[in-house]
Amino acid sequence: MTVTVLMFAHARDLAGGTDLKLDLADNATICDVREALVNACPELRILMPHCLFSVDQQYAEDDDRVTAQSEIGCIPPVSGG
Amino acid sequence: MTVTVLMFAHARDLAGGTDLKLDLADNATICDVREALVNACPELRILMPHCLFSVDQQYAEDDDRVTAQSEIGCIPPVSGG
Amino acid sequence: MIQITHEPIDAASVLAAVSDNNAGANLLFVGTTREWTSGTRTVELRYECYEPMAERQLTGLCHNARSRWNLTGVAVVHRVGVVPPGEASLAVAVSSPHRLASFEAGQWLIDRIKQVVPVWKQEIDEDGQGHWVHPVDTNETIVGHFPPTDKVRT
Amino acid sequence: MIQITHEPIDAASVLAAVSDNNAGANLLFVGTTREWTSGTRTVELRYECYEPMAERQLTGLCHNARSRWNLTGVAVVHRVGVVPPGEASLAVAVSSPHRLASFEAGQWLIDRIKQVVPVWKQEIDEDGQGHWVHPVDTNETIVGHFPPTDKVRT
Repeated sequence: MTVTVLMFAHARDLAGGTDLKLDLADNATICDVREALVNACPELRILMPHCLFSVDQQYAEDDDRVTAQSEIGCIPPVSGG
Repeated sequence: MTVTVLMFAHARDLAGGTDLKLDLADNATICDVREALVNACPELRILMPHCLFSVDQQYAEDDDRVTAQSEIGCIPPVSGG
Repeated sequence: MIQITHEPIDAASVLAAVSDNNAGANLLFVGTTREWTSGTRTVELRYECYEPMAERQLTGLCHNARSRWNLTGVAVVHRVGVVPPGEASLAVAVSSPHRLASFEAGQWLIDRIKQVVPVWKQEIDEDGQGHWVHPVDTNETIVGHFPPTDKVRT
Repeated sequence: MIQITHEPIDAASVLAAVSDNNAGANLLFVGTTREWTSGTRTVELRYECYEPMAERQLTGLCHNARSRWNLTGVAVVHRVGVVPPGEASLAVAVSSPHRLASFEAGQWLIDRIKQVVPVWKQEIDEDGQGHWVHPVDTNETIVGHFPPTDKVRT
């Protein structure tokens, strides 16, 4: 399946785009998203362990499943306030 | 000497006046002011241990001296805010 | 800005008074008259004040807070007279580079104001009766103001 | 009132949003852009946001704060885009009958907002260079966001 990952802030700058399309196995998890992102953009390697992911606008765990319909967000360390 | 004590809030209501004149010995202290106030207005007896006194708009200790020129305040428990 | 006023408090102007380009954390506390407390209705509060002494005390407390927490700004306005439910009797604003100092200083200032500044309030109940508010302990005994070592000299 | 805005924040309206006749303690925190931090000048901050998720997170945090501290009101406004020195990026207001709850809830909300809401800022320096702000530990290593048990689900 093809999933789309919304990229933000520092992660978006490193990836060079606001949303990245990734080809993943049908039973892929957030773990697989991390791996595929770093493979697609090696520039993300250092930041990736510090990024969290959201699925449908909620924080997700690394072993949560994603689908082609999921709204996936790559969330680098936040700094609001 | 004659001193004037400014009375506030509950203490003023009990004393029935905003300033009380007291005749005191020339070397009188705040302790003597307390005693003379209660003698002049027995209604103040219960509240008096909970009152502080000011001299010239600063909190005073019980053994601080007062003079005829002192601005003496009888300060019942405060409740601002 | 240190002020005793008989007029309604403009909270925005108290906050504006502590604004500073090197402040990151601006904190404003506004104490208002509660209508209901444990099922009892307060019609209004009536505040009175030993004004010149209250101003000196507030000046001292603001000075101490500013130097202890290295604040970029501090402001206090206390209203006296009648304060109906929902209206402000006290506004305290502080600013500092970081938020921990603002929160600590703000809490300290409000605590100290309530302990040492010569202001008194009466609660007016539904029968129009006024009741002086005294700090009381759990035995309903009036307690003294504060330990002498905590006194503020200005 | 929970809002992400591109416009300057009107702090007075955020405070007004938590006003309640049974509140005695109204607290407003306003986070502003500092011009100077340890001798380095910030020309401006630029905030961006994952807006629908940020709103959901803020809604969840406000709900949790309100029920944990039994607040009478809670309001949060976060500005995004360019925020010049002295201007507000964040306003948080809470109200409750007593001041301890307001101070605790206010500090908790600000801490949590800074930990979990997907908002990011860049510092723009005097050369016009933008630097993403990351929480770092004492070894200048980027640290993770927060422990998973602290996650907010809305």
